[in-house]
Amino acid sequence: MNRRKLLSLLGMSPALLAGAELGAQQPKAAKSGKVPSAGNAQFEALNPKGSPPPVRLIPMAPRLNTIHGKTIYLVDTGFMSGGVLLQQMQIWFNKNYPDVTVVFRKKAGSYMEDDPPLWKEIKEKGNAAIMAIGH
Amino acid sequence: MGMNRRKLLSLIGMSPAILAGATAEAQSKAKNKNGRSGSAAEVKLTALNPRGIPPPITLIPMAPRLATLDGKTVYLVSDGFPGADHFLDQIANWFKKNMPNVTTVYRLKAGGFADDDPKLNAEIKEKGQAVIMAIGH
Amino acid sequence: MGIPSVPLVTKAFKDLAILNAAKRGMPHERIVFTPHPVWGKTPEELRVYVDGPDPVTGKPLMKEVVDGLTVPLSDEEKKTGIVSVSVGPPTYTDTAENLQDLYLNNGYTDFLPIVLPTEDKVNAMLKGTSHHPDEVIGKMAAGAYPPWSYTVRHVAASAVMAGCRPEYFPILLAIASTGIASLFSSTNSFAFSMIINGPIRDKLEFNYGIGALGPFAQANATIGRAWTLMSKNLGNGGIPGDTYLGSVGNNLNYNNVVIAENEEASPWDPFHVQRGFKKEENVVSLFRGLGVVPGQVARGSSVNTSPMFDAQLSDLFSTFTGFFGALVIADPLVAVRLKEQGYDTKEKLIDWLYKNTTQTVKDYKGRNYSYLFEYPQALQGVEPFATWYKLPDDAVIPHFPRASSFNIVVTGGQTNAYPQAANMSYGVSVSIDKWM
Amino acid sequence: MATKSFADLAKSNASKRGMPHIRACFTPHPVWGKTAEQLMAYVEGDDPVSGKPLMKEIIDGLTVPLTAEDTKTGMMDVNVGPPVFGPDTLDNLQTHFLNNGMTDFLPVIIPTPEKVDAMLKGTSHHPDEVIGKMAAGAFAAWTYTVKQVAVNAVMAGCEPEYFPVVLAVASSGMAALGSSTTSFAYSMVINGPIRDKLNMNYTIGAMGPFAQPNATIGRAWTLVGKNLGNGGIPGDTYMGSQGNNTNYNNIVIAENEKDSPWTPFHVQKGFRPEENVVSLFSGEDIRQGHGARRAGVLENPMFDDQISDIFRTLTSQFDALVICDPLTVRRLVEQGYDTKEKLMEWLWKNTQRTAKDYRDSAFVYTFHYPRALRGEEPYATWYKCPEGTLIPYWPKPDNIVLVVAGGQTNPFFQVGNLTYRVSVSIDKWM
Repeated sequence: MNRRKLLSLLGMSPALLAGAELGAQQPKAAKSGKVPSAGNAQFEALNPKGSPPPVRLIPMAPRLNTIHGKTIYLVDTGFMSGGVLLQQMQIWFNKNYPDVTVVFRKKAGSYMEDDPPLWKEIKEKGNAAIMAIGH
Repeated sequence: MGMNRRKLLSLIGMSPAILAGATAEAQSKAKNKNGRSGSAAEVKLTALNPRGIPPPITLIPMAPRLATLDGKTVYLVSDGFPGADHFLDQIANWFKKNMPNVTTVYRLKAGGFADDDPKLNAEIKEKGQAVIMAIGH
Repeated sequence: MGIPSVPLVTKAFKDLAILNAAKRGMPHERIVFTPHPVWGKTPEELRVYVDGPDPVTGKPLMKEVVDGLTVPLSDEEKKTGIVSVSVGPPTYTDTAENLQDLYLNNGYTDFLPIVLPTEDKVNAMLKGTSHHPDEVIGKMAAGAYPPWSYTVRHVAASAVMAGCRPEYFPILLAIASTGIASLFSSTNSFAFSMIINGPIRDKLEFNYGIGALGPFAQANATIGRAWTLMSKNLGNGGIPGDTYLGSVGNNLNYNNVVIAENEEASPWDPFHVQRGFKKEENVVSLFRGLGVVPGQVARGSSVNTSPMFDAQLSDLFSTFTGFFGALVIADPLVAVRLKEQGYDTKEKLIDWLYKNTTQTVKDYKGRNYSYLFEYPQALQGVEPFATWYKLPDDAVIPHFPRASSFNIVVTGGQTNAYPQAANMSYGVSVSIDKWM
Repeated sequence: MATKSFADLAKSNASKRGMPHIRACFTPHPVWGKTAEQLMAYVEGDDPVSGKPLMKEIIDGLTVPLTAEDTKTGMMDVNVGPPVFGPDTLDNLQTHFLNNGMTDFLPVIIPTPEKVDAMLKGTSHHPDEVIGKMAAGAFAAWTYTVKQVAVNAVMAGCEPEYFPVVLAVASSGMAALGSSTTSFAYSMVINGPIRDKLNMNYTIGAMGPFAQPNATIGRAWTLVGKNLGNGGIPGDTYMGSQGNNTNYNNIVIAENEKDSPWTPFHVQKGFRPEENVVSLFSGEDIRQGHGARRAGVLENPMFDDQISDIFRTLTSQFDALVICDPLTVRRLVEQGYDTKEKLMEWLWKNTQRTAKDYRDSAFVYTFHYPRALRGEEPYATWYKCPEGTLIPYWPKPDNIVLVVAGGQTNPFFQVGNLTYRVSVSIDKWM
């Protein structure tokens, strides 16, 4: 699903009515037309949805004009073989961007936990970060 | 499961007089709901009874009873469930103590507990006059 | 048999015993009850049972036994002839609300809201098949009872109630035609499952991706549910104490584990092709057993970076009873990984699992099921039980009697490489196309 | 950089956290189990979602200047549609609820104002009282009122008398249909006089579709999870690879206190016997005890042995919920376990395995190992001791919960690899 569809799904774009329906469940043609005799009585029904919190937008950090001469942190969140993938990326950088310094770090704690000391180190010594997430 | 026999039989539509519709008494906490308000809710619908077609039941007359057990041979038959043999031993002991001239014969029915055992049935018909069969767990 | 006899039944089966006798033609059979259970009691404890009262009537047990054999028959007890069984009026008319309560109280539902089977709705459902509404299509007994029969229209009523769309109807007719009920009566609490194969999976938008076994698609949800409603209404199943005796019950009876195979992402032949159907045929295959278990619980199931799913599945199956089969429910990621391990066909994996999932004869004999159901077969020379029961205690034997105890189906959304497994046996495969 | 299966999730999570235009890129899935050579091919290959070379996307992602959209700040409301649908026919409303992901794809009772008002009479709490927060994933918790819970209770088929139980469950904020690539199972145990007041079934077929309160209260938890916690959206807030069939009803267990010689579960948790309590569990699955080995002699089965044998197949990441038929309990009492605590103690002590098996078992590497590194016991010791050492499955006997339910037709038991989470008073919500 493209981003616009996904955002509308979440009700993020104010213009679109969301109701959180998914593309995969394409709205089937409402069974209009032949309506059973006793069934044409009209009813109202309440929306069962809860109240989602408003979203505080976070501006993205300004980009680098180039990665040459920069230091890039490769952060492994600890999922199985994630580190092996990033090591291959390190080899790629060494081959294709020899003047880019690559630092490999494993994030502490399980994959949902924060790691403030690591973020602090990246802010001080790094210019950019690539984080691997998944299975 | 405190239903008496009459209520149970009506449950499965056996007694012609009582219309059963397999209303399981235990489940039917007949809730009187028609008191609910709401104008559109008064619309009446007709819906089909979803039940299939139960087979008619052929009544089997019970075998005539014995005038007395004295001098008779009573077969004690287990369907094989664990503990049935021990239980029937106690029944045999009771007869030995209280009705000494009743002969008891213990037999384990062949096959799984739902299988028939024609060989045993034939033997009982030939040599026995009554049967006590243990079923359950 | 023509010989006066008295059934001695443990108290828990009171209603069942009376109803069963009645259904078989002897509504006034003289049944004597004992305390429950007998299993596990010492001879002394059972002596107390015999000397004590019948827990239902309160009268001395042995007096009832002797009277049962000697007190002359009443007229009722001599009656012959045929008694028809009534199931109530053909239709009910009331407000929607009252009909929901009536269907619930009459035991026609699974106690969840239904779509009321009005004439219009049933006729719309009947358009889902070319078969005539009055065609009698099967017989069903939810256990060792005289079976009920039913028509296409009867199946349509339960299909409407479950929330099915008319396009789903051929699948329900196929299931109903097998006469297999999803609420089978036993003191065990059985679970059932169905595998759907063929192009119909996409035509009806079955979910075989993320959440394949969960409540995420109308076809999966309503077709599984309909099987339970059919078992109640067409086979008279699911009446606690009468035609359902599962002591603890099984939560899977709500939906009956509907599995649409993810044929596109699977590296192997689809399940129905293994059973001799052509790939483009639409087929439903039914299973019966105890439940579904996730694979993460197997030993060695996470750490090493190259997971050995064959060893994990074998470890998982060693906790199953061999009385039922072993159905592998593999996520496509697991199937692809197994193929990389060398299992390029389902048959190869089945062969390995059969040979490598073993137990000692001592363990085998210690399992309840083998004594109750397989030991009698051993005595009659049925293999492999006859051989197994002759082997010494420390001999090692397969955990499952035959390779055909194993089956494999692929489903899931590939978000993680986890297998699931069901302690279930294959029953039958039925063409859906025949019922279009 | 996420693996392909998480494409939708990554974008929607970032949006919910405030960065809708984050420059995420994707590798093929899975990474787990692939060799170094295979992963190098991932790096040198294309992003399977965009079709462009992966490394080019990464470098562009770090260097291509931001757009105005990328730097926006401020708050953005999330819209969930109008408060009322219709007026329309019952059939069209049923289709609308289904197509907008508001159901479990089974028929619902249409929540008309009359029906919702009738449900609200089941509690003394004010309809607009906000009673909880719930997040299916690990973020963006939604809030909800008594009235919003009532709408879902009506849809599930609940009677007004059941409403306090549904409110108690909803107030816990614990989502059924929680999001993880593992397909979780959930269960609720209900104690107190309310079981009989509502005609709950705790005898024959206790866990099956045989009573309205058992069926509809369990189902309501799934609808609450979907509508009030925004859960159950495959690919977004539900990632369970294969799904769990128990999510339809969430394993509702009313304890059979009448036929049990042991203390009821809620009393073990400090509630008075006459209080009405619902206790919530989550974990992997529930299975039957038929596969147990050491069954003892058939005449008198050793159920302590059998339960311990089934425990052997569970993962330590989740605890054990054992459901015993009263006949099984009677046999266990004959074996000497006259209290639940005695059996919990024996089971905890006698269900052991090697440290190696523990470290190999699922999730332990992901969830226990980090805690071991921080020195948290018993995980630190379990990770230090030699591989062959025998260790218990769980930290203490309390990780084993015993509940009695069943109709005594046969001495059976079932075991759930489910962890006790919380108990909530139902009386509070009357």
